[in-house]
Amino acid sequence: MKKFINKTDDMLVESLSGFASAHSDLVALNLEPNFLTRKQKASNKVAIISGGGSGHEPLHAGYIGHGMLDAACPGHVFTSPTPDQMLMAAEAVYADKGILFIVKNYAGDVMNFEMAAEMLPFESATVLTSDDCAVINSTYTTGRRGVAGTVIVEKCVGSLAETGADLQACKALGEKVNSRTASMGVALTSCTVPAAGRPTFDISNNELEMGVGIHGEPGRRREAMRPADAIIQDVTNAILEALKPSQGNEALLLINGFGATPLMELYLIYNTAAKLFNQHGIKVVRSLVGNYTTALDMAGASVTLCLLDDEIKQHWDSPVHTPALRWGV
Amino acid sequence: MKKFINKTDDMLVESLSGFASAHSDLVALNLEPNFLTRKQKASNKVAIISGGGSGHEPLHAGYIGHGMLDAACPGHVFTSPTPDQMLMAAEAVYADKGILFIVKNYAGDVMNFEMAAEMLPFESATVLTSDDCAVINSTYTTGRRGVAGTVIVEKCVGSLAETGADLQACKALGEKVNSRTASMGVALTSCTVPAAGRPTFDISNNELEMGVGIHGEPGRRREAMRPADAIIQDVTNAILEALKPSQGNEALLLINGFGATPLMELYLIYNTAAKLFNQHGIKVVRSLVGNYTTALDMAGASVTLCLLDDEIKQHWDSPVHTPALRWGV
Amino acid sequence: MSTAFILIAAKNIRDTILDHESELESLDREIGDGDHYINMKRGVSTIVEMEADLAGYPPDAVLNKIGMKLLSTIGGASGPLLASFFMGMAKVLKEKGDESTHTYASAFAAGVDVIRLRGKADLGEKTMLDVLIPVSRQFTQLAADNMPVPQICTVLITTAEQGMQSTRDLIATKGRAAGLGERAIGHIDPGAKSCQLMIAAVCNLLLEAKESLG
Amino acid sequence: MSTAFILIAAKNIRDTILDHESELESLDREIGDGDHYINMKRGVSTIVEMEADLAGYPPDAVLNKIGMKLLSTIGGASGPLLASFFMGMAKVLKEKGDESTHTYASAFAAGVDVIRLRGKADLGEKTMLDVLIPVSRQFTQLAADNMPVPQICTVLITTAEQGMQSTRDLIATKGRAAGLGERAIGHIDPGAKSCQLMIAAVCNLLLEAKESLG
Ligand SMILES: Nc1ncnc2c1ncn2[C@@H]1O[C@H](COP(=O)(O)OP(=O)(O)O)[C@@H](O)[C@H]1O
Ligand SMILES: Nc1ncnc2c1ncn2[C@@H]1O[C@H](COP(=O)(O)OP(=O)(O)O)[C@@H](O)[C@H]1O
Ligand SMILES: [Mg+2]
Ligand SMILES: [Mg+2]
Ligand SMILES: [Mg+2]
Ligand SMILES: [Mg+2]
Repeated sequence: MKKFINKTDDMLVESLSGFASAHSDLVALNLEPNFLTRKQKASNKVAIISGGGSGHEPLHAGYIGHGMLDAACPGHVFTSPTPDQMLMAAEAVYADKGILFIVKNYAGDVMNFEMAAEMLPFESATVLTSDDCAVINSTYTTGRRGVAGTVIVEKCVGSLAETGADLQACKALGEKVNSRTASMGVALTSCTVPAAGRPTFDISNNELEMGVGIHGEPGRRREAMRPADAIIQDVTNAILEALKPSQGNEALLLINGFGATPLMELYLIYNTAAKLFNQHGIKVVRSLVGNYTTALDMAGASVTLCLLDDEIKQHWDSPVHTPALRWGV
Repeated sequence: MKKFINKTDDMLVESLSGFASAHSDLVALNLEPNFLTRKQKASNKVAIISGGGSGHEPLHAGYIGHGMLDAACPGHVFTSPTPDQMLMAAEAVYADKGILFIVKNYAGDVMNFEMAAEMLPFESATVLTSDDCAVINSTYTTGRRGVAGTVIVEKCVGSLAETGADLQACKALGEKVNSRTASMGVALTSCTVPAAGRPTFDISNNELEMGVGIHGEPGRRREAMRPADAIIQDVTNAILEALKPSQGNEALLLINGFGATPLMELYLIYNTAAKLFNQHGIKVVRSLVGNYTTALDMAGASVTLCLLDDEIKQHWDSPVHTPALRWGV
Repeated sequence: MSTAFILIAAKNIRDTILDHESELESLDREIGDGDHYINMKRGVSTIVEMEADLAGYPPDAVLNKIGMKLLSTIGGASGPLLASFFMGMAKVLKEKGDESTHTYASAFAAGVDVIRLRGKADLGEKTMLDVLIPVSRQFTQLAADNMPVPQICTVLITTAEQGMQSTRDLIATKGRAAGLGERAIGHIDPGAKSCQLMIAAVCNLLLEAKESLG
Repeated sequence: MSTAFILIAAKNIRDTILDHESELESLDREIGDGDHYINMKRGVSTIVEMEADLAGYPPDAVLNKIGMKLLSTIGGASGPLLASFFMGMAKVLKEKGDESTHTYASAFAAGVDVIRLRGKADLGEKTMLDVLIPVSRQFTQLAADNMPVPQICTVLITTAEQGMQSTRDLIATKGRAAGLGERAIGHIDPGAKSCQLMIAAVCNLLLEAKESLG
């Protein structure tokens, strides 16, 4: 394992400190328990809090700011944060209209946020994101995992909250966006959890993991390396199967890098994915290409399609001012 | 080599097509010869054109748009573009006030842009960027290489050009920014040029390349892997030696990922670098952390410091609207 | 079971977990995300560091404090579950107000029930419950039979081991491995392994000490 | 040297470059950026593909078109330099209007001079010029001595080889290796290698063909 770190135990705090200092105009950092909030506390709105294991940067702290999150609770690498973080963060950003937690659907995250919600002295609601369609819904699963589509949920819900909408409306929009969003990822290499010091999984030089999770969880299958077009065709097919869009549906296409895949390849993937969706009658009218929900140093990428309607489009387009997403301001 | 590609020969065009289609609101792509321009041609301003080998994305095409470049000419991977590209791009974006080429200081880029400038039917000037202080200026060198500091030059010059400033003023600002900017990079792994199919250099699991170039060119020395603080101390010292800043100097600190280094590590580097510069009396008042000038899939990062004055600060802060840098709009 | 015993047991648990670093790490890398060992290590080490703060309290308060601390140190799926377990145990101990083997058996069962509720999971889903539920049932039965503590311990060590081994051939339907389908087969669940280790650590300590629960 | 000969030579050059893929690639990986082989391949392949378009033109026009084409296909440092070389040669051929060995020698020298100007480089800087300058000097001398073409070719093959080898022990002061200082020592310059290969390809063809330049 070669990484820019000092001690694995200090890595998270050092990285959070760097983040907070690089973006000191936008965010403030609290340590022990660890959470980040907007620099300027918002007033009279639903406070949106997300969080999860670290290693997915810029998720979630990178999305703190006007039009998106009020706070984020980073856990250790790939480990869900603990309820004390959520409680303190909620205390810091509560703005008289309740707390909305946006939580990726993993047992650990769900339970920790659930316990926080139970202890919370404020009204709260939770949106679980579960856009990863690699996990086929069946009797064998507790449901799908939350992956890159979470960014779209956070953006739209954040936008709605800014208008003064109430907790239930925010939750409803989050669930709508989540239900219209599907993602699937492909890994070319494993990630390496710093504290573990070695790759999470072994993968040979001519294999790929189809449907990999953002923690390196195994996906649908291990298979032989193929040309990008063939790989992406399987990915877009899985997404189409999950979403069953109708002809002429407008969509947002997000090509997300897992951390070690260069932009040049991500744009190549975009090119293929956009063409394939287009062949299925989908109009890609919004795009996002880059590292938005990473898996440490994994080489790989995911494709996310979100079926737009006027409401979602409006909230996607509205101004946002965060370290990792910014427009209109 | 595992990459998301179909055929290495098609990779560049497929990636450019994806880029142009993902950002069709901002840029337009011409193929054969390959160049990209703003979607909306600007009028009555110096047209800023940059370019260079591909593989450094988002440099340069990612910086096309209001407040930055008018056009970019992408060469093959790590290979400078050819004069016909610059000539056609200039023709497309010429806006009555001359053409300014921003060129990274590599023999190939310099010569190709020079030949284009000689053939150009318009008035033109060139700013050579040479911020890489890994290459110690001595009788042995033709000068330093242009690396991530190029982004800062492009941002500031682009801003000035937007005000209607003339060619010489734009060139002068570019040269000023360049002279106040120094960078140094560290590689933990090599990059792999797709057409070559294997890593440009061999590096063992406990080594790093100090002062590496953005094409994988050897740097100052190969050395044993060390904690991040120790590595970054050498880097910041080299930068301080190159810039010799005075106490209290305000600065922009850019931590640039080479393509395969996660944001979590880049922020950790930021944390260390900012502290070290601060200890030398430098006030870091502007920051940029992310993949801005990459080296394909290289794991590694560079630190860039730009000594600000009021003029540079103003042009850095001014609105910019490009695929890869956006604020104020 | 005195507070002093709990504190010694905490050390034993920590040592056992640390001794099984590579095994726990591998298991979670195979069908999870690779952090289970680190999560457990963080939790059990913190408890041992709390020793001085816990020493003055009765067992139920100690277990409750351990639960609270685990809740804010482990994280992940195992954090809230193990925390719930200790808090659930503490509640029964406090209510019953005695320290008989029966009380410990029902406290253990209550702890397991909180895990079931929190995790919405049951036997056969390839989780820590495949160790905890059989152990709890066995414990309740043997306590009802008034079997002496050392014998109970010997049986529970085996029950835990069998439960842990049983996860190998299961398809996971809860937790991070739930997405894997058939691919989870052949791998032991990391949480089941660490629970088996912790149970063995405590039982072995009791066997050595020949100390009774009552 | 007829247009027909130039077109055959272009094929020979392409084949030679393609035959040395791994060597050229390695050299530029060692002290450059690894693209020199690909750049050269792109250039020489395109020229061969142009065959039909070139066939009807006199040698000077053909060389000029080759130069123009290389300029827009090779890129990098070698592109404008090699392009300049052919355009420089073409200019002299056109001016002199004859195809004597002397004319070719001075055309070659003119081509090399354009490279020097364009690259602001000279002998001993670890570039292609360490092959081209000695070859050009030798060629001029031998042409002045009226040595027959086959003998000239034999000598030039050796001169090019020596020039190429000489770059091994040089510190680079131009081009991408210029930043390396001492670390460039021990590596042959890729541009020098490809120039040596191209010169050898043409000379060998002339030797085989026993065809005179004049
Ligand atoms: N719903 C659940 N009920 C019971 N145990 C569970 C549940 N979900 C996960 N677990 C247990 O948690 C273990 C994983 O813990 P850990 O790796 O620390 O957390 P995470 O899965 O969040 O990375 C699993 O091996 C399993 O035994
Ligand atoms: N200034 C120069 N003068 C002469 N030759 C040069 C000069 N700069 C570079 N070269 C030659 O170009 C070769 C490199 O070509 P190539 O790899 O195709 O381009 P790049 O260096 O741009 O990647 C070097 O090996 C050297 O022979
Ligand atoms: Mg985890
Ligand atoms: Mg090159
Ligand atoms: Mg885990
Ligand atoms: Mg090269």
